[in-house]
Amino acid sequence: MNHVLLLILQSLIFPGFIFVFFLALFVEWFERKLTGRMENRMGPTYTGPHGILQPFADFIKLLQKETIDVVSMVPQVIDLLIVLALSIYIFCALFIPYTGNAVLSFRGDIILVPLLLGLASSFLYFAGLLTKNALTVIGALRLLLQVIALDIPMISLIALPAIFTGSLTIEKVSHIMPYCLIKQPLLIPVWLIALLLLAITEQAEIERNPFSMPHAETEIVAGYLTEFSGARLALVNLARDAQLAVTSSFVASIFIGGLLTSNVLTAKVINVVILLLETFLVIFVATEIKCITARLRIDIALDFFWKYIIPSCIGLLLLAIVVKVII
Amino acid sequence: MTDVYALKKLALWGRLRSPWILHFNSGSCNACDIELLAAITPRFDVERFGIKVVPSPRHADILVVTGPVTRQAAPRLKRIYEQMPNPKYVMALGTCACSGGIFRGSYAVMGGVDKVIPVDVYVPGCPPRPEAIIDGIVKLLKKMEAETYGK
Amino acid sequence: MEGSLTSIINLIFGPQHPALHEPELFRFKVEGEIVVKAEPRIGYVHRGIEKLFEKNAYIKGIYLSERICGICNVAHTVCYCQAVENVMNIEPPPRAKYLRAVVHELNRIHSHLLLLGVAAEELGFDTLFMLIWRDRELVMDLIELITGNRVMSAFNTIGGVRRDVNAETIEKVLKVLPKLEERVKYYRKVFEEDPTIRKRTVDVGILPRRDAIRYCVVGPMARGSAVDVDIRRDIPYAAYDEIPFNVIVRDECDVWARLMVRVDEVLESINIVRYALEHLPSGQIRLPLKRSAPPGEAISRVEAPRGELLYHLVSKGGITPYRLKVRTPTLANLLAASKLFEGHTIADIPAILVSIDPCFACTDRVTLVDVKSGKSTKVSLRELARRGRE
Amino acid sequence: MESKLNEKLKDFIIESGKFKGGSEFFKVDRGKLRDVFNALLREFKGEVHVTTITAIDRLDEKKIELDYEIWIYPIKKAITIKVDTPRDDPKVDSIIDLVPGALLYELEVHDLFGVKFIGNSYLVKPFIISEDLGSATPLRKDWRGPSRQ
Repeated sequence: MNHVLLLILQSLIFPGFIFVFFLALFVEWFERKLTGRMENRMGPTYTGPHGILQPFADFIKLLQKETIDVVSMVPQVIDLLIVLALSIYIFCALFIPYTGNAVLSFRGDIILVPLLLGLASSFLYFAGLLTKNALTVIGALRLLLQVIALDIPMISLIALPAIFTGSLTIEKVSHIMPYCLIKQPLLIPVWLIALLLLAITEQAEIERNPFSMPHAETEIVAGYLTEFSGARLALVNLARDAQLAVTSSFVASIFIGGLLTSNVLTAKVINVVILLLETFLVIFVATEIKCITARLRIDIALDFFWKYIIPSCIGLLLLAIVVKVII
Repeated sequence: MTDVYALKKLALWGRLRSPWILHFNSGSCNACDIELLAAITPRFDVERFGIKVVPSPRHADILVVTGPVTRQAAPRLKRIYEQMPNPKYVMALGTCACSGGIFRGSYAVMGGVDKVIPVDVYVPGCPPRPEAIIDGIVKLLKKMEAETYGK
Repeated sequence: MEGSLTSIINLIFGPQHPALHEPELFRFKVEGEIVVKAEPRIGYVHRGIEKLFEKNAYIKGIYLSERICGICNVAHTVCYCQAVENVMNIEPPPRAKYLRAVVHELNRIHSHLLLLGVAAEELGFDTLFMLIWRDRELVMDLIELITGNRVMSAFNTIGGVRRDVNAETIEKVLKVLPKLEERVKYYRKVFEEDPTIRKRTVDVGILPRRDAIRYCVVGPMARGSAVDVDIRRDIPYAAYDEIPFNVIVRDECDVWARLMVRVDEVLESINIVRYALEHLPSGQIRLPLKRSAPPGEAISRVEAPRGELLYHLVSKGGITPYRLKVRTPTLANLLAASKLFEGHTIADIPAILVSIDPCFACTDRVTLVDVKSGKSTKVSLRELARRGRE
Repeated sequence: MESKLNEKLKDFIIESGKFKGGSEFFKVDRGKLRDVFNALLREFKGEVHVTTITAIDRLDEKKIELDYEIWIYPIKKAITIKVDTPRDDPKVDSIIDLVPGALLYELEVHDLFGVKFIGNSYLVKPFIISEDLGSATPLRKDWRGPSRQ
């Protein structure tokens, strides 16, 4: 009984809904501030200390705004899809070992989480698609093409830590990843190349420049976001921030990891700090890349993925297996 | 009772801290438009105040209209205003948008923005400096605040 | 076969669209991502200015011409004042001519930097947009210093200019110019070398020289297509006959070439400003103003930032013009531009659009009102283009 | 160069002169407009740029004057070809098959002055003019503005 109660509490508060909510808002602030600094601006400044409450203010405001149902919409389905997407992100957060121990964990969750993340973002796009706007249709088409090209490199990259550590559990991978590299220095070059490829692939996964085509503002207004308003927009924005936060946490935990295994409270707190720092490192890199590139065209991007990224990802996977076998 | 009051205060805080603007050019000569654009660039950087220029009318709180309203743009302006979710505000940017300015009396111009949609704040100037634009938004926020407490 | 399977989507750009800072409507028919047809619809910014000119005195016309386009306002006033001066048979003093050239070039720098920034934004490169616009503020400061206003300069008047510069101002301007030059050279490098920008602009929207001439394009668009034309050199006005400068011509004919022409022109303009301020003749800055003009006709051409600007003034005596025709550069480039879109993807639309530097405020000064825009009044420019070729 | 141009076009020129400020104009017969353009295009290998078509409503002379402002690339020279057409029935030959770039100017003049360009099948009225103004020609001198509601 206690176990169930704990699970409910965990999924509601930490690392569930409340945690993801604030993490997502903080991530948005972090990204906006960083973008601002890169662009020689201040970014949000006056809403809370250093503008830290800006995304929260935006959220509060959007909640109060009128939510317009366009005639062509099926509002119930759209709302359902958005809420589903948001809950999937929160669900994914339960698999990530923020404290060193994930709330939910089983053998193979390292494959499940990226799958769920992909599913959630396609839910958002379906929601956009249902608004039946020519622009959202184009945005959704672009996303579809991108997702197809993205699957193979993403899965093969995620397979790398699993091969390195010999485990399919996120929790376990995050514990032993760095030690694994220290013990087998031959893996380090492979790991570095993987990080490079990951940096590119993640840009596409989280739809940031140079792969922001699905919601390219100057081309197709705001892509699938165009017709959303009010609370619906607030939730979609939140879901997008949660996507960034959870994806980055996931990537950080399996590629960098290094969490303590001890069950003492201080160790748990240290783990949270470590993983959040790593998460923000990932977001930092992603934002820097976003700031120094222009948006590619979808055909150029696909070309790039199919011709270079996918072969090199598969090659890297084979290389990793070979290295592992030799060792 | 106090809880409701606190909630209301929070709601107002959110609105005041996050005015998202949509820009519509109803026949302007571009001078106001570039000054509005200059307001989001590093020297003026309105994002500091949470002001954001959004691409879609569905996302916007404040409609910033520049230029005299030409006959051709008038129905479009009306439609965009209707697409915006409530509560919504309109800012007439530049002398032309305020009154029709130098183009008043032309057969192709309806006059100021207030001939077509209700306007909440007027920012005169040809073109207003980015500082004046920020000031206009601040005045509009004060108006929002007064409206809430007035009720 | 494929065409019948894929559905054609009607994509409407504007009148409110982030890629267009002005309300114009473009109707694109797209198949998947490929544009098969582009139809521009102008007229949203039409304010009946040509008719207004006929009602207003010559002196008021200056302010009206300035407000045809806020971005290239100096080009408009220079052109207007020259036309009126020609009809009135007066010649502005040499100092005024030099000052006109200075402000005209500062205006060109501001306009080109604005465009380059917007181009970066359209390509999704927000950082570059912000940085270019930050440095554009330097020019805005100079314009404010010399003319007293950031955008609308109200600097030129019939028979000269309205404000003089003193040694202190000149010194200040000359101090800022090297800073600006250094930044522009840096941006030149960015546009030349950045792989993402090159991927998006090189070989996109190719307008061969022959077509550029047939479709009568002007300005940087023509010069990007290897057409060697620059009114400043070919029909010198203001002080351009005394100032040395190069005309930038590139032969790549694509979006990238058009952007590079503008970058290089900014560098040229900086040199012109420097030269003009260093060789500023002394003397008065304007002649006493005449109110009325004798009958006569005059044509005035000016190289505005976007290309050749033409004013045709007809006077029948009295204090108002009988007819004033304005031909702005964007109208000339529009026909060729709508042809360029075809066969490119949606993602290329903003890139091509921005490379013609559309200024619809200019384009519409003559055309008329339209209430119902969705009507079948549009002409398919593609058909026109095809017909023109036959 | 000037003499060469005069020479080439001498069959067509009714009157020639200079505007104030310098640039030259040639008045030609309405029916010979296309011949003039053909001659120019032949002479300069097609490198002829039509800057604009200015229409001037000469109310007291009962005619509409069309000024084709031309820029010739090879000799870097601007000239103007003037054509007169009666006010009641303004008609002139279209040149869009010779210079496709003139299309928008023809449409514009057609819309604002009601001048018909024979051979231009894209003339629509209203082109950019509003539906409610219908067949109005707002830049004609005797047009008094849209009827007040």
